[in-house]
Amino acid sequence: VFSWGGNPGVGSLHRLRDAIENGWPQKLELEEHSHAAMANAYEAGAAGLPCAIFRGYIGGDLAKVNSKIKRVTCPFTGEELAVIPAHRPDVAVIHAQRADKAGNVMIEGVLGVQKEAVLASKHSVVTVEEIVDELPERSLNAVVLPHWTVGHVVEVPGGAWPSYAQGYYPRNNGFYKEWDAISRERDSFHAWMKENVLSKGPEAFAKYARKHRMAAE
Amino acid sequence: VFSWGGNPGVGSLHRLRDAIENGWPQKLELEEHSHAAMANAYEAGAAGLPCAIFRGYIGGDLAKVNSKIKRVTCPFTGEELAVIPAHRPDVAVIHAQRADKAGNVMIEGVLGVQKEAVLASKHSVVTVEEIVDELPERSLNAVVLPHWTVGHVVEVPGGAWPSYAQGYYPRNNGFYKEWDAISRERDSFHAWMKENVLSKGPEAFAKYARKHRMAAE
Amino acid sequence: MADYKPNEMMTVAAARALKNDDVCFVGIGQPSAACNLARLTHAPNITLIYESGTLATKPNILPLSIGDGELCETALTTVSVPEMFRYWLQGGRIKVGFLGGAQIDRFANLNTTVVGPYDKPKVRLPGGGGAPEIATSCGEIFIIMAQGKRSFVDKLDFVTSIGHVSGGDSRAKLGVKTKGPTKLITDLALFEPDPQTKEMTVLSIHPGVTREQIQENSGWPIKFAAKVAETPPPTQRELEVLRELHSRTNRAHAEAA
Amino acid sequence: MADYKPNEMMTVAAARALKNDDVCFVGIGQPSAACNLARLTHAPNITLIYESGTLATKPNILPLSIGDGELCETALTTVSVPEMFRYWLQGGRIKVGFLGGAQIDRFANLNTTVVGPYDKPKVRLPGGGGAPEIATSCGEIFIIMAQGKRSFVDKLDFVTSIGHVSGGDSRAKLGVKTKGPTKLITDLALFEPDPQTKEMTVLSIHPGVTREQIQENSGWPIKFAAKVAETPPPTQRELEVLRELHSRTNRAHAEAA
Repeated sequence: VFSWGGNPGVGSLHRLRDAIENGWPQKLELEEHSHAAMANAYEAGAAGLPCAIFRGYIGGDLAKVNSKIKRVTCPFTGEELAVIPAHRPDVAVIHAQRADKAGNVMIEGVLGVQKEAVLASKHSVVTVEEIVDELPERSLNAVVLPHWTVGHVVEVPGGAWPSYAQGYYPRNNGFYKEWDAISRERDSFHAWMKENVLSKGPEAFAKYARKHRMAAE
Repeated sequence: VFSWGGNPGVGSLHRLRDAIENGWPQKLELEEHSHAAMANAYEAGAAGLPCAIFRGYIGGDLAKVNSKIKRVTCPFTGEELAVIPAHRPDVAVIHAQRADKAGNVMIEGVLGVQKEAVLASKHSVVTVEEIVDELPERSLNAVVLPHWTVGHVVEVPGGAWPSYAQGYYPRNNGFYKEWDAISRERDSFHAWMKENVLSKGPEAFAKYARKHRMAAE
Repeated sequence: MADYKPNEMMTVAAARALKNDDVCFVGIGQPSAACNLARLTHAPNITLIYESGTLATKPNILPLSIGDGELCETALTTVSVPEMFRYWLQGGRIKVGFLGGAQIDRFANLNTTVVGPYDKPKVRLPGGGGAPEIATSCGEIFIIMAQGKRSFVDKLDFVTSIGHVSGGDSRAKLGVKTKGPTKLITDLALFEPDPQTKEMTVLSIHPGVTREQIQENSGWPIKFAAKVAETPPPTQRELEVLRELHSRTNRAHAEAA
Repeated sequence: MADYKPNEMMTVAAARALKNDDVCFVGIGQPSAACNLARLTHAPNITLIYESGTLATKPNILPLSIGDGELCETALTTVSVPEMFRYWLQGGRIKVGFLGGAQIDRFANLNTTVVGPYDKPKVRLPGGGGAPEIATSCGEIFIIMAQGKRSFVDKLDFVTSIGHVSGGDSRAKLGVKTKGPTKLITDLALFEPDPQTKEMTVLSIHPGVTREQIQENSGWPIKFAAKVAETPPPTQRELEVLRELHSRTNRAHAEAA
């Protein structure tokens, strides 16, 4: 279930292409949407609705290749609108700036669908840059996920790397560009994965990510 | 079009009751909803949709006396949902804390449906406590209506009186209680209106409201 | 034992029904007093939500209106009203909803719309507000209402929000998955629905109140449980906290216009 | 006259199409460069919106991704993505949407999904992203794309987002009330839709480019307007601002992983 699969500003996700074009390492089952549809599907999921209506998918081919895209008629105006199922993931994993000890999570910056993803999901894991005693002085309308809506909170400093955490460290755009070369061929991807992931535990990432965050301070 | 017509925490709106019960001074045309319906109707108006769907009006009598409340079936789950027309007022009038000289309006506190009301309406007037050169340091996700979405901005210090403006002055709950007696009878209401509104211009309110705001500082 | 009023007994009994880990949708008036009494006594971590959008608020004084600044200033955060009704209420994130009304029937259906016919009412009440969806979206509903022949009626003039509809499984048959009214707290007694018929049944009578009084103040023949308890009277501490809360509130609301 | 590349001419021509009071939905890459060039030259008050939720942003360097922190820090405010697509895009509050694509046809329909059949593609492209609804919800659409036989095709493999569909009133017949593609800016020329047929038609040719070059780099017989102008070349200032923007951006993105 996706609406865009690329390396932003760089190009293709080569491993995704290899899977779709060549079925390697195996075939993928895909449900393709537009961003507007995904945003509405998460919103409806957070709102406890079974489906979302919006003005979209007019004239294009996506509705022809995705049987989940249907039409509903507004009973007041007669306008035909798109209707799609609400998105209710089993698990949402997001990264945020901070949580307090009770588990209230505060998010600031580019919000995306992070709040909706947590609210729409059956289970959720939130990694944060830091766990604090009390949330800092904040806007009266700050974006906060109250503790009883969050499954698990884990402190992982630098946990967004190679992306960024607003107010902590910037996006490592260099790595996104390097990833293009690493992931282009199966061999180079395998070698990188073996060296950096498969033969190491999560502590290796934790150490590495923390170092990158520190460097930005 | 309303979902609640009372004096919050005090009791009835006597003039509204008189109009509905006795047709005085004239009959009113009413379209009655629930809060959830109104909130969804404003949201759909802001979102440019012709209608809103939600889980509501189950079993009660409101749907029997309001022909605008219809049912639509989710094509994926078969669940019946309520559907109502989007709310698109001709004019929205709201009060906010501040705007900058370009007309960007910043709102903080109990947001209600104020942002949605402005976005859903054909025209809008926003009164503010103060017009500033630049909006102050604020949350990255502050609630701001950009200038090109706002019709008119007018500086009216104390303009929310007898209600409150978060960060400027508190709600005058005493006046809400007094209003109960003033509005209870047609005569007392008329006398008050004549003395305070009909025989005075808007300057009188402006002066009065400004005084009340100053008193709170 | 301290001297206390029936109204205080009602608020205290309602407060006791709340638990420390509850998430409550709070209405103005009696529910607000009960919820904050619970928070200031046995349930300090209770999450209170007002429909104006304030999440996890801890007001020092009771709000007069649902949108009082006090609620916002002491909240974890405040969301817009569309978000409140979509993500929070409809999203199924509220465990207990508190309702009151002008009229109630034996199945705890409520009327806050009109007395008399809808088109030509004898009394036009403020209306449903959030109640129609609170009644069906919250995990369960507590109702707090003083008893009287005009409010406890055999047949509602208008059903603003449903309780157990016509009893039995009639609520579930409408497709509603939440429990509905599980407690009705009055100035005289505590009612719970009969497990089968869903008729509101007296489980506990407040001290000094008789079965006859409960019946006299109701418009239908009241059912009593096989074992009816006596409600423990308010403790000294409960009364003190409640009265301090009310006097703080009255002082704050008394400022001249 | 300064020396410049076709790509720079394309960005400059696109920037010139924007006005000071425009409200633009900006895509990453060429559109982002053009919009910010406009903002840094003749349109200082232009409102730029990125689909990540940033309203009225003024980035000092071009973002690599739609969600770069730079966009948020320099924005009037940042809203959630559901709000962006509901209140802002679908709400009809965006005047100009900028799109690009892997393939375009004569009616400015775009493909960013697949080359080859959908189920067994020769090339799987990243996908539609925001394009399907940007194409129908923005007041009008500007398209910026370098020309070539593989990208300017007679028939798209997949219609990701519509332009003028099959020409004439076929777009309006789908119930779409917005204008659709009003400008197509390439590295060779500027196209606008023919008022009747809606086929994209060359109105202006960039300096030094021939009609033959435009035809050779297209998969259908190109229409030229009755009067074809020569695009004014980039001014010294336009080139300076654009090159400074790119070099600031490259420096910022060059940090080692």
